[in-house]
Amino acid sequence: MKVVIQQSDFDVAREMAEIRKSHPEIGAMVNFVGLVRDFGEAGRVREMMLEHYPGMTERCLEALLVEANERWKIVDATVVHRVGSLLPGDQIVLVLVASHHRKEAFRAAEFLMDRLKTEAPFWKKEHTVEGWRWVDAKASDEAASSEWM
Amino acid sequence: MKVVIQQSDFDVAREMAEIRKSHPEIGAMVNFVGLVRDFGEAGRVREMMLEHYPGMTERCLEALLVEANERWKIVDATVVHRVGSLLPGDQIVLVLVASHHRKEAFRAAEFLMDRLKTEAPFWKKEHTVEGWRWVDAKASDEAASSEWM
Amino acid sequence: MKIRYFARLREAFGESEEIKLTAETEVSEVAALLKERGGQWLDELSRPYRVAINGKMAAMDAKVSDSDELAIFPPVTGG
Amino acid sequence: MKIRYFARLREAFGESEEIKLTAETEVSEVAALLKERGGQWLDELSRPYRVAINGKMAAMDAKVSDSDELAIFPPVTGG
Repeated sequence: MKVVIQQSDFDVAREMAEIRKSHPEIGAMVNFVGLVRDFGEAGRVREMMLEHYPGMTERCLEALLVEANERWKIVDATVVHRVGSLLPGDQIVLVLVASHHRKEAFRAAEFLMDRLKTEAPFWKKEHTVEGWRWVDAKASDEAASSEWM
Repeated sequence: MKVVIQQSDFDVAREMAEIRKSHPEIGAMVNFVGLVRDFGEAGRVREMMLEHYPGMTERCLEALLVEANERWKIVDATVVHRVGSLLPGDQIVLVLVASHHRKEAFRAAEFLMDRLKTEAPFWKKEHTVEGWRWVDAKASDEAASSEWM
Repeated sequence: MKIRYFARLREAFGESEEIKLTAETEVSEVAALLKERGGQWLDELSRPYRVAINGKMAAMDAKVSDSDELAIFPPVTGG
Repeated sequence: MKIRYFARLREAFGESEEIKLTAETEVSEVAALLKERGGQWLDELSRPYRVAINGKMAAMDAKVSDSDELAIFPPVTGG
Protein backbone atom coordinates (compact mmCIF):
# COMPACT_ATOMS: atom_id res chain seq x y z
CA MET A 1 0.00 0.00 0.00
CA LYS A 2 1.37 3.36 -1.03
CA VAL A 3 0.70 7.00 -0.15
CA VAL A 4 2.31 9.79 -2.15
CA ILE A 5 1.93 13.56 -1.85
CA GLN A 6 3.50 15.32 -4.82
CA GLN A 7 3.35 18.47 -6.91
CA SER A 8 3.71 16.67 -10.25
CA ASP A 9 0.96 14.90 -12.15
CA PHE A 10 0.35 11.13 -11.89
CA ASP A 11 -0.35 8.46 -14.50
CA VAL A 12 -3.27 6.22 -13.57
CA ALA A 13 -2.21 3.47 -15.97
CA ARG A 14 1.32 3.41 -14.52
CA GLU A 15 0.02 3.22 -10.95
CA MET A 16 -2.28 0.35 -11.97
CA ALA A 17 0.55 -1.49 -13.74
CA GLU A 18 2.73 -1.22 -10.66
CA ILE A 19 0.12 -3.01 -8.55
CA ARG A 20 -0.80 -5.56 -11.24
CA LYS A 21 2.73 -6.78 -11.83
CA SER A 22 3.11 -8.01 -8.25
CA HIS A 23 -0.43 -9.39 -7.74
CA PRO A 24 -1.68 -11.95 -10.32
CA GLU A 25 -4.64 -12.75 -8.04
CA ILE A 26 -6.30 -9.38 -8.60
CA GLY A 27 -9.66 -9.53 -10.41
CA ALA A 28 -10.86 -5.96 -9.95
CA MET A 29 -9.40 -2.48 -9.76
CA VAL A 30 -11.40 0.63 -8.94
CA ASN A 31 -9.85 4.04 -9.51
CA PHE A 32 -11.19 7.33 -8.37
CA VAL A 33 -9.65 10.44 -9.91
CA GLY A 34 -10.65 13.92 -8.71
CA LEU A 35 -10.18 16.80 -11.14
CA VAL A 36 -10.06 20.58 -10.82
CA ARG A 37 -13.43 21.78 -12.10
CA ASP A 38 -13.57 24.93 -14.20
CA PHE A 39 -16.41 26.32 -12.07
CA GLY A 40 -16.49 26.79 -8.30
CA GLU A 41 -18.84 28.51 -5.85
CA ALA A 42 -17.41 31.88 -6.85
CA GLY A 43 -17.54 31.36 -10.61
CA ARG A 44 -14.98 30.39 -13.20
CA VAL A 45 -11.79 28.99 -11.68
CA ARG A 46 -8.47 30.12 -13.17
CA GLU A 47 -6.12 28.33 -10.81
CA MET A 48 -6.14 26.35 -7.58
CA MET A 49 -3.56 26.15 -4.78
CA LEU A 50 -3.46 23.08 -2.56
CA GLU A 51 -1.78 23.19 0.84
CA HIS A 52 -1.18 20.27 3.23
CA TYR A 53 0.34 19.46 6.62
CA PRO A 54 3.48 17.46 5.78
CA GLY A 55 3.78 14.38 7.94
CA MET A 56 0.25 14.44 9.33
CA THR A 57 -1.29 14.15 5.86
CA GLU A 58 0.70 11.03 4.98
CA ARG A 59 0.02 9.38 8.35
CA CYS A 60 -3.68 10.15 8.06
CA LEU A 61 -3.93 8.57 4.61
CA GLU A 62 -1.90 5.55 5.71
CA ALA A 63 -4.29 5.05 8.63
CA LEU A 64 -7.26 5.18 6.23
CA LEU A 65 -5.62 2.50 4.04
CA VAL A 66 -5.10 0.29 7.10
CA GLU A 67 -8.76 0.74 8.05
CA ALA A 68 -9.95 -0.03 4.49
CA ASN A 69 -7.80 -3.15 4.51
CA GLU A 70 -9.32 -4.29 7.80
CA ARG A 71 -12.90 -3.67 6.68
CA TRP A 72 -12.71 -5.16 3.17
CA LYS A 73 -10.55 -7.90 1.70
CA ILE A 74 -8.44 -5.72 -0.54
CA VAL A 75 -5.16 -6.83 -2.11
CA ASP A 76 -3.41 -3.50 -2.54
CA ALA A 77 -4.15 0.22 -2.71
CA THR A 78 -2.50 3.46 -3.72
CA VAL A 79 -3.35 7.06 -2.87
CA VAL A 80 -1.67 9.93 -4.72
CA HIS A 81 -2.62 13.51 -3.84
CA ARG A 82 -1.19 16.57 -5.51
CA VAL A 83 -0.33 19.87 -3.79
CA GLY A 84 0.77 23.27 -5.08
CA SER A 85 -0.60 25.07 -8.11
CA LEU A 86 -3.19 23.29 -10.28
CA LEU A 87 -5.21 24.39 -13.30
CA PRO A 88 -8.79 23.51 -14.36
CA GLY A 89 -8.89 19.97 -15.78
CA ASP A 90 -5.81 18.89 -13.78
CA GLN A 91 -5.87 15.69 -11.79
CA ILE A 92 -5.89 16.32 -8.00
CA VAL A 93 -6.19 12.93 -6.37
CA LEU A 94 -6.03 9.24 -7.23
CA VAL A 95 -7.48 6.51 -5.04
CA LEU A 96 -6.77 3.09 -6.50
CA VAL A 97 -7.98 -0.13 -4.87
CA ALA A 98 -7.20 -3.65 -6.12
CA SER A 99 -9.09 -6.68 -4.83
CA HIS A 100 -10.16 -10.18 -5.78
CA HIS A 101 -13.75 -9.15 -6.48
CA ARG A 102 -15.37 -5.91 -7.53
CA LYS A 103 -17.65 -5.19 -4.55
CA GLU A 104 -14.75 -4.86 -2.10
CA ALA A 105 -12.86 -2.55 -4.46
CA PHE A 106 -15.90 -0.28 -4.98
CA ARG A 107 -16.66 -0.11 -1.24
CA ALA A 108 -13.05 0.55 -0.20
CA ALA A 109 -12.45 3.22 -2.87
CA GLU A 110 -15.60 5.11 -1.92
CA PHE A 111 -14.77 4.84 1.79
CA LEU A 112 -11.26 6.17 1.19
CA MET A 113 -12.50 9.15 -0.80
CA ASP A 114 -15.27 10.02 1.66
CA ARG A 115 -12.93 9.90 4.66
CA LEU A 116 -10.06 11.64 2.84
CA LYS A 117 -12.43 14.53 2.12
CA THR A 118 -13.14 15.16 5.81
CA GLU A 119 -10.00 13.92 7.59
CA ALA A 120 -6.89 14.39 5.48
CA PRO A 121 -5.30 17.81 6.12
CA PHE A 122 -5.47 19.46 2.69
CA TRP A 123 -6.82 22.92 1.97
CA LYS A 124 -7.85 24.39 -1.38
CA LYS A 125 -7.70 27.99 -2.48
CA GLU A 126 -9.29 29.06 -5.76
CA HIS A 127 -8.41 31.96 -8.03
CA THR A 128 -11.53 33.38 -9.68
CA VAL A 129 -12.43 36.72 -11.23
CA GLU A 130 -12.97 37.97 -7.64
CA GLY A 131 -9.42 37.03 -6.61
CA TRP A 132 -8.18 34.24 -4.35
CA ARG A 133 -10.55 32.61 -1.86
CA TRP A 134 -10.32 29.59 0.42
CA VAL A 135 -12.78 26.86 -0.49
CA ASP A 136 -15.33 26.11 2.24
CA ALA A 137 -15.83 22.59 3.60
CA LYS A 138 -19.11 21.04 2.47
CA ALA A 139 -21.80 19.67 4.77
CA SER A 140 -22.49 16.95 2.16
CA ASP A 141 -18.90 15.69 2.60
CA GLU A 142 -19.36 15.48 6.37
CA ALA A 143 -22.57 13.51 5.84
CA ALA A 144 -20.94 11.09 3.38
CA SER A 145 -18.00 10.51 5.69
CA SER A 146 -20.10 9.84 8.77
CA GLU A 147 -22.03 7.10 6.97
CA TRP A 148 -18.97 4.84 7.27
CA MET A 149 -18.87 5.15 11.08
CA MET B 1 -20.69 8.00 -24.53
CA LYS B 2 -18.69 5.24 -26.14
CA VAL B 3 -18.88 1.46 -26.34
CA VAL B 4 -16.03 -0.54 -27.86
CA ILE B 5 -15.58 -4.29 -28.23
CA GLN B 6 -12.05 -5.14 -29.26
CA GLN B 7 -9.41 -7.85 -29.14
CA SER B 8 -6.55 -5.48 -28.34
CA ASP B 9 -5.68 -4.05 -24.92
CA PHE B 10 -6.87 -0.61 -23.78
CA ASP B 11 -5.11 2.25 -21.98
CA VAL B 12 -7.11 3.62 -19.04
CA ALA B 13 -5.18 6.91 -19.00
CA ARG B 14 -5.82 7.47 -22.72
CA GLU B 15 -9.55 6.77 -22.34
CA MET B 16 -9.68 9.20 -19.41
CA ALA B 17 -7.80 11.89 -21.34
CA GLU B 18 -10.22 11.58 -24.25
CA ILE B 19 -13.17 12.36 -21.97
CA ARG B 20 -11.35 15.08 -19.99
CA LYS B 21 -10.32 17.11 -23.01
CA SER B 22 -13.91 17.76 -24.06
CA HIS B 23 -15.46 18.23 -20.57
CA PRO B 24 -13.81 20.85 -18.31
CA GLU B 25 -16.78 20.62 -15.93
CA ILE B 26 -15.87 17.11 -14.76
CA GLY B 27 -14.91 16.83 -11.09
CA ALA B 28 -14.82 13.05 -10.67
CA MET B 29 -13.93 10.00 -12.69
CA VAL B 30 -14.47 6.44 -11.52
CA ASN B 31 -12.85 3.60 -13.45
CA PHE B 32 -13.52 -0.05 -13.01
CA VAL B 33 -11.05 -2.46 -14.62
CA GLY B 34 -11.64 -6.22 -14.57
CA LEU B 35 -8.60 -8.46 -14.91
CA VAL B 36 -8.08 -12.13 -15.75
CA ARG B 37 -7.32 -13.81 -12.41
CA ASP B 38 -4.67 -16.52 -12.31
CA PHE B 39 -7.01 -18.84 -10.40
CA GLY B 40 -10.52 -19.94 -11.36
CA GLU B 41 -12.96 -22.51 -10.01
CA ALA B 42 -11.00 -25.29 -11.74
CA GLY B 43 -7.55 -24.18 -10.56
CA ARG B 44 -4.75 -22.26 -12.19
CA VAL B 45 -5.83 -20.46 -15.37
CA ARG B 46 -3.45 -20.57 -18.34
CA GLU B 47 -5.60 -18.75 -20.88
CA MET B 48 -9.10 -17.37 -21.31
CA MET B 49 -11.25 -17.10 -24.43
CA LEU B 50 -14.01 -14.50 -24.56
CA GLU B 51 -16.87 -14.80 -27.04
CA HIS B 52 -19.64 -12.28 -27.70
CA TYR B 53 -22.73 -11.74 -29.86
CA PRO B 54 -21.68 -8.99 -32.29
CA GLY B 55 -24.35 -6.31 -32.59
CA MET B 56 -26.41 -7.38 -29.60
CA THR B 57 -23.49 -6.86 -27.21
CA GLU B 58 -22.91 -3.27 -28.35
CA ARG B 59 -26.62 -2.42 -28.25
CA CYS B 60 -26.98 -3.91 -24.79
CA LEU B 61 -24.06 -1.86 -23.42
CA GLU B 62 -25.34 1.31 -25.10
CA ALA B 63 -28.74 0.77 -23.47
CA LEU B 64 -27.06 0.40 -20.08
CA LEU B 65 -25.21 3.70 -20.62
CA VAL B 66 -28.48 5.41 -21.50
CA GLU B 67 -30.07 4.03 -18.33
CA ALA B 68 -27.10 5.12 -16.18
CA ASN B 69 -27.33 8.57 -17.69
CA GLU B 70 -31.03 8.79 -16.87
CA ARG B 71 -30.59 7.59 -13.29
CA TRP B 72 -27.55 9.67 -12.33
CA LYS B 73 -26.27 13.01 -13.53
CA ILE B 74 -23.21 11.77 -15.36
CA VAL B 75 -21.27 13.80 -17.90
CA ASP B 76 -19.77 11.04 -20.04
CA ALA B 77 -18.95 7.35 -19.93
CA THR B 78 -16.93 4.76 -21.80
CA VAL B 79 -17.15 0.97 -21.83
CA VAL B 80 -14.40 -1.10 -23.45
CA HIS B 81 -14.67 -4.90 -23.38
CA ARG B 82 -12.12 -7.25 -24.86
CA VAL B 83 -12.87 -10.52 -26.67
CA GLY B 84 -10.67 -13.33 -27.97
CA SER B 85 -7.67 -14.83 -26.21
CA LEU B 86 -6.55 -13.34 -22.90
CA LEU B 87 -3.86 -14.32 -20.40
CA PRO B 88 -3.81 -14.07 -16.58
CA GLY B 89 -3.24 -10.47 -15.53
CA ASP B 90 -4.71 -9.10 -18.77
CA GLN B 91 -7.31 -6.36 -18.66
CA ILE B 92 -10.79 -7.60 -19.69
CA VAL B 93 -13.14 -4.69 -19.23
CA LEU B 94 -13.08 -0.96 -18.54
CA VAL B 95 -16.07 0.96 -17.24
CA LEU B 96 -15.27 4.66 -16.95
CA VAL B 97 -17.78 7.22 -15.67
CA ALA B 98 -17.19 10.97 -15.50
CA SER B 99 -19.47 13.26 -13.52
CA HIS B 100 -19.56 16.56 -11.66
CA HIS B 101 -19.44 14.91 -8.24
CA ARG B 102 -18.07 11.61 -6.99
CA LYS B 103 -21.26 9.93 -5.70
CA GLU B 104 -22.89 9.82 -9.13
CA ALA B 105 -19.74 8.41 -10.72
CA PHE B 106 -19.41 5.67 -8.08
CA ARG B 107 -23.09 4.69 -8.33
CA ALA B 108 -23.17 4.66 -12.14
CA ALA B 109 -19.92 2.68 -12.48
CA GLU B 110 -21.08 0.01 -10.06
CA PHE B 111 -24.50 -0.17 -11.73
CA LEU B 112 -22.89 -0.57 -15.17
CA MET B 113 -20.62 -3.39 -14.00
CA ASP B 114 -23.38 -5.24 -12.13
CA ARG B 115 -25.75 -5.12 -15.08
CA LEU B 116 -23.04 -5.85 -17.67
CA LYS B 117 -22.23 -9.04 -15.73
CA THR B 118 -25.75 -10.42 -16.09
CA GLU B 119 -27.06 -8.84 -19.31
CA ALA B 120 -24.28 -8.26 -21.83
CA PRO B 121 -23.81 -11.30 -24.09
CA PHE B 122 -20.23 -12.34 -23.35
CA TRP B 123 -19.08 -15.84 -22.46
CA LYS B 124 -15.80 -16.91 -20.89
CA LYS B 125 -13.94 -20.16 -21.39
CA GLU B 126 -10.91 -21.00 -19.25
CA HIS B 127 -7.93 -23.19 -20.01
CA THR B 128 -6.73 -24.96 -16.87
CA VAL B 129 -4.71 -28.10 -16.22
CA GLU B 130 -7.94 -30.03 -16.84
CA GLY B 131 -8.40 -28.52 -20.30
CA TRP B 132 -10.89 -25.96 -21.56
CA ARG B 133 -14.13 -25.32 -19.65
CA TRP B 134 -16.92 -22.76 -19.91
CA VAL B 135 -17.17 -20.51 -16.87
CA ASP B 136 -20.48 -20.83 -15.01
CA ALA B 137 -22.62 -17.79 -14.27
CA LYS B 138 -22.58 -16.81 -10.59
CA ALA B 139 -25.64 -16.47 -8.36
CA SER B 140 -23.89 -13.57 -6.59
CA ASP B 141 -23.81 -11.64 -9.89
CA GLU B 142 -27.56 -12.17 -10.37
CA ALA B 143 -28.16 -10.90 -6.84
CA ALA B 144 -25.98 -7.81 -7.35
CA SER B 145 -27.69 -6.99 -10.63
CA SER B 146 -31.22 -7.33 -9.30
CA GLU B 147 -30.50 -4.81 -6.52
CA TRP B 148 -30.62 -2.04 -9.13
CA MET B 149 -34.18 -2.92 -10.25
CA MET C 1 -36.13 -18.48 -39.13
CA LYS C 2 -32.44 -18.25 -38.28
CA ILE C 3 -31.38 -19.66 -34.92
CA ARG C 4 -27.93 -18.70 -33.62
CA TYR C 5 -26.06 -20.47 -30.85
CA PHE C 6 -23.28 -19.13 -28.69
CA ALA C 7 -20.60 -20.45 -26.32
CA ARG C 8 -21.27 -24.00 -25.04
CA LEU C 9 -24.37 -24.29 -27.27
CA ARG C 10 -22.43 -23.17 -30.35
CA GLU C 11 -19.89 -25.91 -29.70
CA ALA C 12 -22.67 -28.49 -29.35
CA PHE C 13 -25.08 -27.37 -32.10
CA GLY C 14 -22.97 -25.31 -34.53
CA GLU C 15 -23.12 -21.56 -35.13
CA SER C 16 -26.59 -21.37 -36.60
CA GLU C 17 -29.35 -23.17 -38.46
CA GLU C 18 -32.51 -22.31 -40.40
CA ILE C 19 -35.90 -23.70 -39.45
CA LYS C 20 -39.15 -22.95 -41.24
CA LEU C 21 -41.92 -21.28 -39.22
CA THR C 22 -45.29 -21.07 -40.93
CA ALA C 23 -46.89 -19.02 -38.16
CA GLU C 24 -45.98 -16.98 -35.07
CA THR C 25 -44.63 -19.40 -32.49
CA GLU C 26 -43.76 -19.13 -28.82
CA VAL C 27 -40.04 -19.43 -28.06
CA SER C 28 -40.87 -22.24 -25.62
CA GLU C 29 -42.40 -24.24 -28.48
CA VAL C 30 -39.27 -23.77 -30.59
CA ALA C 31 -37.19 -24.97 -27.67
CA ALA C 32 -39.46 -27.99 -27.23
CA LEU C 33 -38.99 -28.87 -30.92
CA LEU C 34 -35.21 -28.71 -30.51
CA LYS C 35 -35.26 -30.86 -27.37
CA GLU C 36 -37.29 -33.50 -29.21
CA ARG C 37 -34.19 -34.13 -31.30
CA GLY C 38 -32.81 -35.91 -28.23
CA GLY C 39 -29.13 -36.58 -27.48
CA GLN C 40 -27.10 -33.45 -26.79
CA TRP C 41 -30.10 -31.27 -27.78
CA LEU C 42 -32.03 -32.70 -24.86
CA ASP C 43 -28.98 -32.57 -22.57
CA GLU C 44 -27.90 -29.03 -23.32
CA LEU C 45 -31.39 -27.51 -23.33
CA SER C 46 -32.15 -29.13 -19.97
CA ARG C 47 -29.49 -26.85 -18.47
CA PRO C 48 -30.14 -23.12 -17.90
CA TYR C 49 -30.16 -21.03 -21.06
CA ARG C 50 -31.27 -17.60 -22.26
CA VAL C 51 -32.85 -16.42 -25.49
CA ALA C 52 -32.74 -13.21 -27.50
CA ILE C 53 -34.99 -12.20 -30.41
CA ASN C 54 -33.35 -9.93 -32.98
CA GLY C 55 -30.61 -9.13 -30.49
CA LYS C 56 -32.80 -8.31 -27.49
CA MET C 57 -33.18 -10.53 -24.42
CA ALA C 58 -36.60 -12.23 -24.49
CA ALA C 59 -38.77 -14.36 -22.25
CA MET C 60 -39.75 -17.96 -23.11
CA ASP C 61 -43.35 -16.90 -23.83
CA ALA C 62 -42.29 -14.27 -26.40
CA LYS C 63 -43.40 -14.99 -29.97
CA VAL C 64 -41.16 -15.34 -33.03
CA SER C 65 -42.02 -15.45 -36.72
CA ASP C 66 -40.04 -16.72 -39.70
CA SER C 67 -38.27 -13.39 -40.37
CA ASP C 68 -36.87 -13.13 -36.82
CA GLU C 69 -33.41 -14.07 -35.61
CA LEU C 70 -33.59 -16.19 -32.47
CA ALA C 71 -30.43 -16.63 -30.38
CA ILE C 72 -30.02 -19.29 -27.70
CA PHE C 73 -27.10 -19.19 -25.31
CA PRO C 74 -25.97 -20.00 -21.75
CA PRO C 75 -26.28 -17.38 -18.98
CA VAL C 76 -23.70 -14.67 -19.73
CA THR C 77 -20.31 -14.51 -17.98
CA GLY C 78 -18.58 -11.36 -19.20
CA GLY C 79 -16.93 -8.55 -17.26
CA MET D 1 4.73 24.61 22.85
CA LYS D 2 4.80 25.07 19.13
CA ILE D 3 1.51 26.08 17.49
CA ARG D 4 1.25 25.67 13.71
CA TYR D 5 -1.38 27.31 11.52
CA PHE D 6 -2.56 26.25 8.08
CA ALA D 7 -4.51 27.68 5.17
CA ARG D 8 -6.66 30.71 6.07
CA LEU D 9 -5.28 30.72 9.64
CA ARG D 10 -1.67 30.59 8.39
CA GLU D 11 -2.35 33.67 6.26
CA ALA D 12 -3.86 35.48 9.26
CA PHE D 13 -1.51 34.35 12.08
CA GLY D 14 1.70 33.24 10.34
CA GLU D 15 3.07 29.72 9.99
CA SER D 16 3.78 29.04 13.64
CA GLU D 17 4.54 30.49 17.03
CA GLU D 18 5.88 29.34 20.40
CA ILE D 19 3.94 29.75 23.61
CA LYS D 20 5.11 28.64 27.04
CA LEU D 21 2.96 26.10 28.88
CA THR D 22 3.90 25.44 32.50
CA ALA D 23 1.35 22.67 32.96
CA GLU D 24 -0.95 20.36 30.96
CA THR D 25 -3.61 22.54 29.44
CA GLU D 26 -6.86 21.83 27.61
CA VAL D 27 -6.85 22.80 23.93
CA SER D 28 -9.97 24.90 24.55
CA GLU D 29 -8.01 26.97 27.10
CA VAL D 30 -5.22 27.57 24.58
CA ALA D 31 -7.83 28.66 22.03
CA ALA D 32 -9.41 31.00 24.61
CA LEU D 33 -5.99 32.57 25.25
CA LEU D 34 -5.51 33.18 21.51
CA LYS D 35 -8.99 34.70 21.13
CA GLU D 36 -8.27 37.12 23.99
CA ARG D 37 -5.75 38.75 21.67
CA GLY D 38 -8.77 40.22 19.88
CA GLY D 39 -8.85 41.54 16.30
CA GLN D 40 -8.35 38.85 13.65
CA TRP D 41 -7.60 36.26 16.39
CA LEU D 42 -11.08 36.71 17.73
CA ASP D 43 -12.58 36.85 14.21
CA GLU D 44 -10.85 33.81 12.78
CA LEU D 45 -11.24 31.61 15.85
CA SER D 46 -14.96 32.43 15.99
CA ARG D 47 -15.32 30.53 12.71
CA PRO D 48 -15.18 26.71 12.54
CA TYR D 49 -11.69 25.26 13.01
CA ARG D 50 -10.04 21.94 13.80
CA VAL D 51 -7.06 21.01 15.94
CA ALA D 52 -4.41 18.31 15.81
CA ILE D 53 -1.93 17.36 18.50
CA ASN D 54 1.37 15.97 17.22
CA GLY D 55 -0.22 15.34 13.83
CA LYS D 56 -3.37 13.59 15.04
CA MET D 57 -6.85 15.09 14.97
CA ALA D 58 -7.89 16.00 18.53
CA ALA D 59 -10.97 17.19 20.40
CA MET D 60 -11.17 20.56 22.14
CA ASP D 61 -11.04 18.90 25.56
CA ALA D 62 -7.78 17.07 24.76
CA LYS D 63 -4.77 18.11 26.85
CA VAL D 64 -1.46 19.47 25.58
CA SER D 65 1.84 20.03 27.35
CA ASP D 66 4.82 22.18 26.44
CA SER D 67 6.57 19.49 24.36
CA ASP D 68 3.56 18.93 22.08
CA GLU D 69 2.96 20.38 18.64
CA LEU D 70 -0.51 21.85 18.37
CA ALA D 71 -1.92 22.58 14.90
CA ILE D 72 -4.97 24.77 14.30
CA PHE D 73 -6.60 24.89 10.86
CA PRO D 74 -9.92 25.29 9.03
CA PRO D 75 -12.04 22.22 8.17
CA VAL D 76 -10.16 20.32 5.48
CA THR D 77 -11.07 20.60 1.78
CA GLY D 78 -8.85 18.14 -0.08
CA GLY D 79 -9.71 15.49 -2.61
